[in-house]
Parts: sequence; C-alpha cells; structure tokens
Amino acid sequence: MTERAIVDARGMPCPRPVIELAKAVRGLSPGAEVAVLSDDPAARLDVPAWARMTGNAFVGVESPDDGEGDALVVRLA
Amino acid sequence: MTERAIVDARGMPCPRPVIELAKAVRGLSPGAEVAVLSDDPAARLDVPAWARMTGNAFVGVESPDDGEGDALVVRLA
Amino acid sequence: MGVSRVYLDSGGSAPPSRRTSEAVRAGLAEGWADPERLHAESRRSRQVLESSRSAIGEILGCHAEQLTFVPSLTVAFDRVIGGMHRARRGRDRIVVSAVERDALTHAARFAAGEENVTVIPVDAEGHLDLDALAAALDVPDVSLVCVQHANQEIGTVQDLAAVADICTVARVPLVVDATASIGHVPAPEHWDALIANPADWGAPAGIGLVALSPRARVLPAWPDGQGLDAGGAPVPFALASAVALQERAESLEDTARRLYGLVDRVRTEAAAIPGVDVVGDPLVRLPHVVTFSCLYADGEALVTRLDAAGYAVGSGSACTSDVLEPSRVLAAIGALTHGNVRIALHPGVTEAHVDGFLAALREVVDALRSEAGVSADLPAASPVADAAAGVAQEDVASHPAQVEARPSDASPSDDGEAPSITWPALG
Amino acid sequence: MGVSRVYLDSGGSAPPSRRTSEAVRAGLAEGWADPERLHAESRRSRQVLESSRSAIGEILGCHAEQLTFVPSLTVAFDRVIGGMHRARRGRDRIVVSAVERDALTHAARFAAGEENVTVIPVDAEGHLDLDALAAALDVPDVSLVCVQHANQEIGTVQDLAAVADICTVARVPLVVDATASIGHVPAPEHWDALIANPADWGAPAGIGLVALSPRARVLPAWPDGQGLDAGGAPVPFALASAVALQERAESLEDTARRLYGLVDRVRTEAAAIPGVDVVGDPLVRLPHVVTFSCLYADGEALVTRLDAAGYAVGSGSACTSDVLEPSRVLAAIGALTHGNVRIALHPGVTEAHVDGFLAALREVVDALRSEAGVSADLPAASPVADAAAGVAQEDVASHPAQVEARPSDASPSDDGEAPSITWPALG
Repeated sequence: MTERAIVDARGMPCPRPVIELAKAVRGLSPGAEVAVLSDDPAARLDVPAWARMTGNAFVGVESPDDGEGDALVVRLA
Repeated sequence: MTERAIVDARGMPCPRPVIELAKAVRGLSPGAEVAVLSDDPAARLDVPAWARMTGNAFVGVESPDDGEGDALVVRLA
Repeated sequence: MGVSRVYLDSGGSAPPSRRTSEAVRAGLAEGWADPERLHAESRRSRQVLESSRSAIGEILGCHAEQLTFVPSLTVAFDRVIGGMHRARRGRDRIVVSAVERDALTHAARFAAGEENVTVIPVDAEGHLDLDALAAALDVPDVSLVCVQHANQEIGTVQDLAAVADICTVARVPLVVDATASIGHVPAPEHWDALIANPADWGAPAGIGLVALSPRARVLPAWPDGQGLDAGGAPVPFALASAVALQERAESLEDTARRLYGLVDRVRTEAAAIPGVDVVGDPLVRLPHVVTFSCLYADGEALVTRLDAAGYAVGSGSACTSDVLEPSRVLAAIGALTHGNVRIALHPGVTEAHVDGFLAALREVVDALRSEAGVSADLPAASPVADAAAGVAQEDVASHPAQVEARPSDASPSDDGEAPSITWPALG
Repeated sequence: MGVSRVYLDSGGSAPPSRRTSEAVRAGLAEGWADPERLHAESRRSRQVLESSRSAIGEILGCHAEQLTFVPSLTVAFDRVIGGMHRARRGRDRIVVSAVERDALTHAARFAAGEENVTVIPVDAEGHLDLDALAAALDVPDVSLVCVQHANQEIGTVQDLAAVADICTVARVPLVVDATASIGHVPAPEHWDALIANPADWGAPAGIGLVALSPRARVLPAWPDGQGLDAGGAPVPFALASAVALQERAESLEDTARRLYGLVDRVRTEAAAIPGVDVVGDPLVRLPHVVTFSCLYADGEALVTRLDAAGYAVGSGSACTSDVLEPSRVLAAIGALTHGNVRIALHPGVTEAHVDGFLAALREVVDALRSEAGVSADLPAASPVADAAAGVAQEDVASHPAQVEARPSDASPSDDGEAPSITWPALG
C-alpha cells in the first residue's frame, strides 16, 4: 500500500475541495495518494480535471470509511 | 300525425340551412312541422335558436330516413 | 387604405398607446439582457421585471412575489392548470365552466383526461349554475375549479364571491381566468390562481401573467425542466404590461362608464334590428364587450363587409374560425351562432365611431338578407332593448346606480360626450 | 455606472442594434393586431409575419412555409421534440448528444421517458462520437436524433453532414438545435427540424423559430389544443428577428472572421495564464464563443469581479447556476467546472475591449488565487496556445485558409483593425 493522505472537504462548495487538495499535496512525494472527501457534485468533475491539468493521475471514486460523500483519489506523478 | 315538410340542406354550410328553413315555412299553417336535414354542426345550434327568435317551437333532433346528418324538427306556432 | 378605420376588435389585442409603445422602447433599451445572470446588464433587466411586477401587483392587489410573467397566454393556461392539477395528485377531476376559453378547457382535458373534466352549465345569459357547481364538488376527487371572471365574447361577469365560497367549503383551489376583465374592471378578489392577458389591456401580444395565492401549489407538469415561467418572458413586454395597466387604471372608472354606455347603445340599437339576437347579461357585464347574431346573415361576409366599410370586428361564427366550429360560448348559452358579430371597445373608441358602425351594420345586414332572399322572413325586434333599460332587475337593484338606457332613436352626438348611463360596480 | 461597460455575454441576448430597435417599433405599429382574424388590421399583422418568414427563409435556405415562430425557445424545444416523437409512435427511443441544451434534453426525457433517452458521448473537444451514434441507431426503436449544430458554451461545431448520413441510413429524423450558430455562421443544411433562437442573433428575447423539412411530421403532444406555434408569437419580435438576421447576414463573413480572430486571441492569452483550461475545438468552432476554467478560482467571484471591472461575462460553474450544478457541457468533455468564464462576442466588440478584458482577467484570477493562498500551486500554462496555431491540424487542412495566430505579446491596436487570422469556413 502506498502512503495516502486524506483531505476532508465535506461541506465545502467548489472550488474549496480542489484548493484544499492543492494545499495538501505540497511536499508529498511522487507516487503518494491523496483522497479528497467531498459531498459537492462539482468535485467529482474537478478533481479529475485538476489531475489532468497538473500532470498527476486520477485513480478513481471510492466510498469514504464513514460512507458520507465521495472519496476522490489522486496519485502524484 | 301532423303535416311535416322536409328541407334537405345537407352539404350546405351555415347560414344556408336556416335560410332554406325560413323559405320553407312561408305559407305553412300553425302546427305544421318542418324537418331540416343538415350535416352542418352549426345547424344543430341555429335551428333551435331560429325557433326561439321567431316564436316557434323546436321539437328535437331525429335521424333522417337515410341516416345521413341530422333531422332538426320545428313546429310552427 | 382610403377608408378611415375604426377598430372594434380589441379583445386580446388593442392598438398600443403612445405610453405603451414608449415602454416597449425603454424596456428594450434597459431590459435586453437575460435577467437570470450575474452581471450589471442582467441586474438591470431584473430590476425592470421587478418594477413591472410591483406596479402590476399594486393594481391587482397582490404582492409582486405572487406574480410570474410567462411567454404567452397559452403557456399560462398550460402550466397553471397542469401544474396545479399535478400538485393535487390523488384528486383526478377538474371542474370547469361551459364558457371557459378553449385553451383552458384543452389544458384541463390534457391534465386530467377528457373523461375527468366536469363541465358546469351556464344559463342563457352565461351565468354559472352555482347549484351544479356545488353538486360537482360534493365528491372528494376534484383537484381544481376553473371559472372565468368575465366572458371575452358575451361580457357576462360571474359571481366569483359565491363561486369562491363553494370552493372554500369543498377545500378545492379556484383558478380564475381574468384575461377578459383585468384592465377594464377592478381585478377579482377571490382566487387561488389568476391568469391575466396583458395584450387585452393594451400591451403587445406575447406575454402572459399568472398570480398565485400563497397557498397555491404548482408542480412541474411540462417537458422542459423550467419553472412556471417557461424559461422567462420578454422583459420589454413586461414593462409595457405594467405601463399599459397603469394607464388603464388611472382612468378605469371613467373609461368603463363611458364604454359601458357605448356598449349599451350597441346592445339597444342592434336589438332594434329585426332578427338580431343580442346575448349576455345586459347589466352585470364587462363595460366594453358585446356580441350579437344576425339571423340569415353569413358571419364571414358580415365581418368582411364591415371591414370594407372601415370597421374591424370579430365573430364567433363557425365560418370565421380556423376549425369551422361555432364559438363554444354561443353554443353554451343557446345563442344563434351564424351571423355573429363580436365587439370589444378600446378606450379610444368614441360615440361617433359607434354610431358609424351601427349605420354600417344595418346596411350590411339588410344587404346580406336581401341577397339571400329572406328580407321578409324576419321576426320582430328582440326584447333585449327593454332589458337594457330594466332598472327593476335584481342584479342592479343592490347598486345605487340608476341605469338609463339611451333611447335608440337619439341622434348621435358629435362632441364625444359620454352617454348618461351609470356603470354598475362589478366585482 | 461610472465604469464603461463591455458586454461579452451575448449568447441568447445581444444588445439590440439601432435597426433591430427600429424594427420592434415598426412591428408594434404595423403588427399589433392578432394575425389570425379577418379584418384589415389582422391582414397587416399577417403580412408582417409573412414578410419576416420570407426574409428569414431566404437566409436559412428554406421556404417561408417551412418556418413557424413560437413564443419562446423553451416552447420550441417542447413542441418540436414532443410533437415529432409522437408522430413516430411505435418508436420509443430518442437519441441526443451529451452536449445538448438542458431544455432539449428535458423535453426528450419528458416525451420518451428518462430510461428511453440514449445519450451519445462527445470527445474532449466536444465532437460527437459518430460510431456510438451509428451503433445507437442499429436498433429499430429510435424516433428521433437530436444533435446541435454548434455548442453555445465551447463553440465546437458538429459534423452535421456525417450525422445526417447516419440518420438517413437509419431512416430516423434529425432535429438540429442551431440556437447558438445561426446569425454567426452559415445555417446548417442537414436537418428535418431546425430550432433557432432569434435573441442569439440580436432580436429581443421572447420568440423562437422552428423550421421543418417537408417530410417532417409533428402531432400535437401539448395541453392547449393549439398548433406548433402555441397560439402565436409576438409579431413585432418576428419582424425584429428578420431584420436582425438580415443585418447579421449582410456582414456575416467579415464579422465572423474578425470575431474568430478575437476569440483566438482570448484562447491564446487565457491559455497562457497558468492553470487555465481553455476548452472546445480551437479551430472548428463558432467564431464568437469561447469558454475556459481557472483553477482554484470561484466562478461566482470571477463573474462578479469582472463585472465590477466593467466586463459582463457568463459562467458554467455550479455556483453561478440556479440549480447549483455545473454545466453539463463542461462535465461531458471532462473540463474543470469551477472558475469558469463563458464569452460570446457580439459584432460591436473590438480588439481593445478584448485586450481590456484579458488584462482584467489576469488581475482578477491572480487576486482570487492569492486570497485562497494557492498562487504557488499552479501547473505550467496549458498547451492550448499551440493548438490554436496548429496549421497542420486535419480539420483545417482541407480548407485553403491559412491560420496565423496573432502572437500573444502583440500590443493592442486601437484602430479596431481585424487581426490577420483567417476564419475557416464552417458547415
């Protein structure tokens, strides 16, 4: 298993989940994974777009451990 | 049975059935009946209205012997 | 055109006043942007819409928030009937009067299914049978009652207070089509939904208006995912609607009194022509609307020859309609449907116009009957002429107004002075 | 307002030209009467309508008889989709592209049922997947195919000739939404029904236009018993639609070429801002439309601050929409949905306006990112800037046009001269 950081952005409207994601990846190593927890429907679209624009990889949508919202997972390049 | 004149106004648009009726009643005696045969939907409304306006009686709607259109029957006062 | 024109067909489309035309211009200059966006141009459009709704709300006696502009009258009927019926799910039946507009009746049939629409009859003057209405509401499956304020063809005004009482007891919402009355008489007070037609009071055709009471519920029953406003109405026409209604409201009573007298004159003199059936309530009616039917005359020929003589009138005869069916209103009251002439006066119509029209009418009707060879087959003039002068009628007995019909043999006055007929207050 | 305004949000609502405003005035004066009646005033309204349809038909390349004005764009979608689907009874499925307008997609779902609407995906530039379309038509239960001519947000123009070929083989009628393209590029040639939005080419909002091919069939699928025209459209706006379209047609190619160049400038310079996603086909696109999204920026704040700086723009971000959902178009192509700016240029927009906008954009985006504390978290500028200059692209290889992107560091010219970019001919 790779290192995985969690960004809990639930309750935040767009673009906050992506802003929190950008801050969270500072200093993380290539290959690290970050899961953005979000209940904002735009984040489902914007986290993959962020990955594309920043040259990172979008892994997929998972369910968070507590089941609320989405866990949007990216892997750093 | 009372005397009954027939006015065959089928195929004629309004106000022709009522005009033919007016012409047909000339010289008929009180109590005489006239049946206007018509396939114009407006005649169903206008023959009773004619009877009301001219002080005659509208008897009712019957089926003509050959079954085509309506026979609208009035009785002269 | 060589002939000077007199326009007597203002139901649903009156010639625009100078102020109304100016409002369209100003509305286009200030309100061309989509009012639903976030920038200054959009905010300005929104302000124009909101000012328009406020101004109209003041006149109709409701809050601006209750008012929605829609793109057309047809859309108003579609969405109000469909949306309110859907919001009353579980109640399958819609009750309508026999003299509602076709678009409303069609919308009811579409929403509830033809077999679930109960049509309440009217009497010979077009008044709703209130006992039949009460009986129809004696079962618990009715979603809506639809009764117009006044009829656009015969002018008869319904007793909406009594209708509303019956609906309140049965706990059924009342939809009032006021498309023929607003701008001409005080707005009705009893409704859960009100539908108005700005073009009927002098705004351009191309906008409808809906008012909902705070307790009225509407659920989308239409294809496009938009709201009751169907994606929005033209802002310039919203402003013109408000300006035109203000203009009408400023002189509502004076204009109504004057036009009421002119229509009385038409009713009296038309009824004095042998074989003419003047219909509708002679007293409890719109001030500006009248219809009558001329025995043995062809409706299309009547309209066409009056037009050639300079008078624009409407007709409910079958031959003048697209579908070649006579007016459902004339059918519902048992009126003669051929040879029908329908008149709606705008405020610019004078006594001289009406007198000229009556002279042309007599001439055209005589000519058509002579051509048909039935000039000698006419009954005496109908008794409507007397009814118009009937001060003893119960309907006006409760009003202080004294109704004096102008004698039908009076010579037309050229000074445009209003005839001395008092307009009964309508409700 | 102290700030001079630059309006860059002309999709569906352009500021009216002098000629258009004058047409509204003339249309109101000549066409206030109901065009469906029998008298002279009505005939005059009918003449205005007929002249308007003829003028538009000439520009669209169809007969006046094929054209119907309807009261709004929403009504056009409702009736065309609902009515054509009903006329194909027995075929239950409607096929739509993923980038159709919401109102069209809703109308399709309403007509066929949500489970019977097949959505054909588009690629990252918004082009329809033609193989998927052909596969969807490989079953015999499809009533209609709905594909837009060009997209109102990203500007991408579809290959309608190819779409029409597929529909012809499958014998399924093609409904083309041309509401973003007509008035800006030559009208599409391949359709069974065409829907146009006069407000998009400078007429007032409040009228829609439908063209039907002679073989298209429509059955009433609406509540009111009226025809496709829903009881009629405002005559003054019909005339304004024709006049505005003529005005656009007179200088279509010059204006398109000039605006195409200005949009290229926006595309190039926006893409040069780090973390900006400029989307849509950079070449096979509408001349006047572009959208892009700015990473980490709030869409509503972007629009509001640009507005305060004097620039009116649109946005497809969720926070700027009524329903708080991002644009379905941006979602369909996988674009960033937040920080979205949508631009549609009207013919009055100059190079100086665009340069001013770009300067304001850079400032606002910088400020918003700085406030969010993410100024240092940006990727390099996107490669879209290169694509705009890509003369080797297959899409333009077939055109003689040589596309020269204006260098992004060129100084703005104040004389309003068109940039030296050739506008590729669009279908």
